[in-house]
Amino acid sequence: MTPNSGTGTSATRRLGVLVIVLVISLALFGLQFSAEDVVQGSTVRIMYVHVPSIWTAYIAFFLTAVCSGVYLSRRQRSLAWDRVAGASAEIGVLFVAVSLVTGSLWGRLTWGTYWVWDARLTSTAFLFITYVGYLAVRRLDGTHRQRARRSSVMALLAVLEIPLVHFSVNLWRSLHQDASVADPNAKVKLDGLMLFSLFLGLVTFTLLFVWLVLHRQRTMLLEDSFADRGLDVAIAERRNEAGVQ
Amino acid sequence: MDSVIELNDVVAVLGQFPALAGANLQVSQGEIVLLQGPNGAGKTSILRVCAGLLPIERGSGRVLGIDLVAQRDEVRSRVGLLGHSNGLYLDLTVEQNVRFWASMVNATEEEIVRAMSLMRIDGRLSSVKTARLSAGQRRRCALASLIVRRAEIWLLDEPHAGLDAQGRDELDSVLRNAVSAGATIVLASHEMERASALATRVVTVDGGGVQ
Amino acid sequence: MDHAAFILGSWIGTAVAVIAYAAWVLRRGRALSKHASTEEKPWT
Amino acid sequence: MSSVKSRRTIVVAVARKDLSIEWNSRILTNQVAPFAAIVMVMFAFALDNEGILQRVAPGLMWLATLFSMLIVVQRSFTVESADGALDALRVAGVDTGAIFVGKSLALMVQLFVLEVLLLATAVVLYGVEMTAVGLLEAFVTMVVATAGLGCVGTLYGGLAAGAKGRETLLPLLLLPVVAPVLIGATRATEAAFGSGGTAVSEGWPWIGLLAVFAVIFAVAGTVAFGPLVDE
Repeated sequence: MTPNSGTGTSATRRLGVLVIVLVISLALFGLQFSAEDVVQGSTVRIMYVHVPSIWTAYIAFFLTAVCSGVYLSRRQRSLAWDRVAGASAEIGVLFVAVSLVTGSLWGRLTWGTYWVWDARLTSTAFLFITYVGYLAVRRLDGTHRQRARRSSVMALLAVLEIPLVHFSVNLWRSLHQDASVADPNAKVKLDGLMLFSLFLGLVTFTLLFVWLVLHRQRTMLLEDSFADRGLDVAIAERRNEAGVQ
Repeated sequence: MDSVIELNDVVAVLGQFPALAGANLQVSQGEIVLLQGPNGAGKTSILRVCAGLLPIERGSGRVLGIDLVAQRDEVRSRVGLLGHSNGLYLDLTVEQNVRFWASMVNATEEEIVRAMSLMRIDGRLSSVKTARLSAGQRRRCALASLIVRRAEIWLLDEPHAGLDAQGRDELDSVLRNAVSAGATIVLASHEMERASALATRVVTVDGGGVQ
Repeated sequence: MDHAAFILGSWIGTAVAVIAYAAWVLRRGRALSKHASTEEKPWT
Repeated sequence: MSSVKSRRTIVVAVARKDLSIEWNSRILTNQVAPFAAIVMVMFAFALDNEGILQRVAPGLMWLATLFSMLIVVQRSFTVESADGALDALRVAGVDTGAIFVGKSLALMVQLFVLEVLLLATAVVLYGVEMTAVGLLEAFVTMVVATAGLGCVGTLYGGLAAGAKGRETLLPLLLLPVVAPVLIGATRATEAAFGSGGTAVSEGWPWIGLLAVFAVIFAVAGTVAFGPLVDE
């Protein structure tokens, strides 16, 4: 290993290469080899990035919740759990944003409009805002432990909130409008190659997510230890103020 | 004498700033310790650490035998802190404030009446909104709320600030009575003359440490 | 075919977002680890 | 000589203290309620159509409630932090769960008063007509929705209280969480008002949703308030 290899290791580099290969093959399968859908036509090709990205976001927020729970439940609380939770939430927010954008592009082609007040879209938007709020709480002033405690509690509250929002939004839509667009995937009849492309997308994005989390939580560790080091310097200065040392 | 406060090389952080940079302090039961030092030396932070308000980032500390790192919450109910701010609700009257704080602890009616008369905030003053009071009157109100708490350790940050001469004498006698009843007092003050007459020991704080 | 624009747009948009984020994380990690000691980097 | 009193005494004392502060300062009646009322009037300017106003009156009423709630919540924690009272409560070793319940109850009372005023405003300004059963339903809706709002408001208000930029953080955290209340309360009130030909009976399932929300956040808040506010 070179002395300055950043946040990478041979394992992450191998994973990174694998992800790149998978992304290229996903592009080939998704955009070239797979056939157009009978109903959706070529727009189905958006699904190969849209579905995996929302899938990844769900995994990310699930991981955030699990790590937050573990952090709070341990007697010896380790900040590593908090950092993984934070890294995962950040990447989750990225992927929700991606899926909202790709979803609305797909919607423009299919429904003729970028946004419909469909239950799934609306609750995904709320999911996005909720975790943007979570990230804002992580940035509040305080020590690492304060940040970890506050944000873990927030992540667990989000676990309560999201099903409630989802349920109520569902109820809201189902009573007000025919569920004509509720389930975009229901109409898709996937043949073998399309199914494979979608599956490939899920695997690719999941591995990409793992790679990103590994790197991000290492950067967070570095950020934390730099803040600690800054504290050491500040303590020394403060002692000198009094001429103790 | 047993040591009721014990701070060992305590570092405490406000944001990114080390308010305490390795402070050591031992206080025995029945002492009146005066913390003195320039502004920003860390006097307030020492009091807040002892009250269990400010977490210890590094080092260790015990108050009344309770570990400040692990069981900070349990320290709190047994100490009384009078900080820079008075902890009053400005939209409540003097009496409403004292009664509220008395209801947070098991204070009897008799204790409430006595504390209020001791601090001379009974009578006409008791029904005045705290927001209308002068700084010294607010200080009295806060002290009355503190007296009803019967704390084992009194942590006082500039308790004399804003009080008139008579008020200071009264406060001193309240503090002496508390000590003879078994309490321990740590106070930070710039009123060197008055505070040193009261104190049994003077400690100099500077640069976030104790010298 | 204006479908193609939307499809490519969504793929490219996704790629740009992810690559930009990954690049930011990697660069930040590299910049910080330049000044970090080995024990601050338990993965090495 | 334990100085910690029973939880119920503390809950009552905290709630009574918050309400006395409100009674002494009259911020709710002199500032927040007029604000809410002017919001209702502004809605009428924006939606300049009698028919539409009657149709959307329930939604506007609850939107105005949510906006006003942000102010009331901020205020509820400003009085705690203005003179270090929250610190003093912490040093007094007061159970945070009890503080949460007490402050939530006080917030609920204030919000309820506000909602009654807004309901009256909606009836007058937007020409809403209600049956007796409808009025009962609107009343139940307000009670149950307010219970949920009080809990959530106190929980997130406490978190934002110590933070920099709390004015913007609070809405960001609070509004997504109260979406179910907005949806549920609006639908239930629509049923109560009979807007758009909705039957009164259609409202009760929504009240059920509001009740679930209130129970969940009452429990969660009692547990989570301490860790969020402390330190």
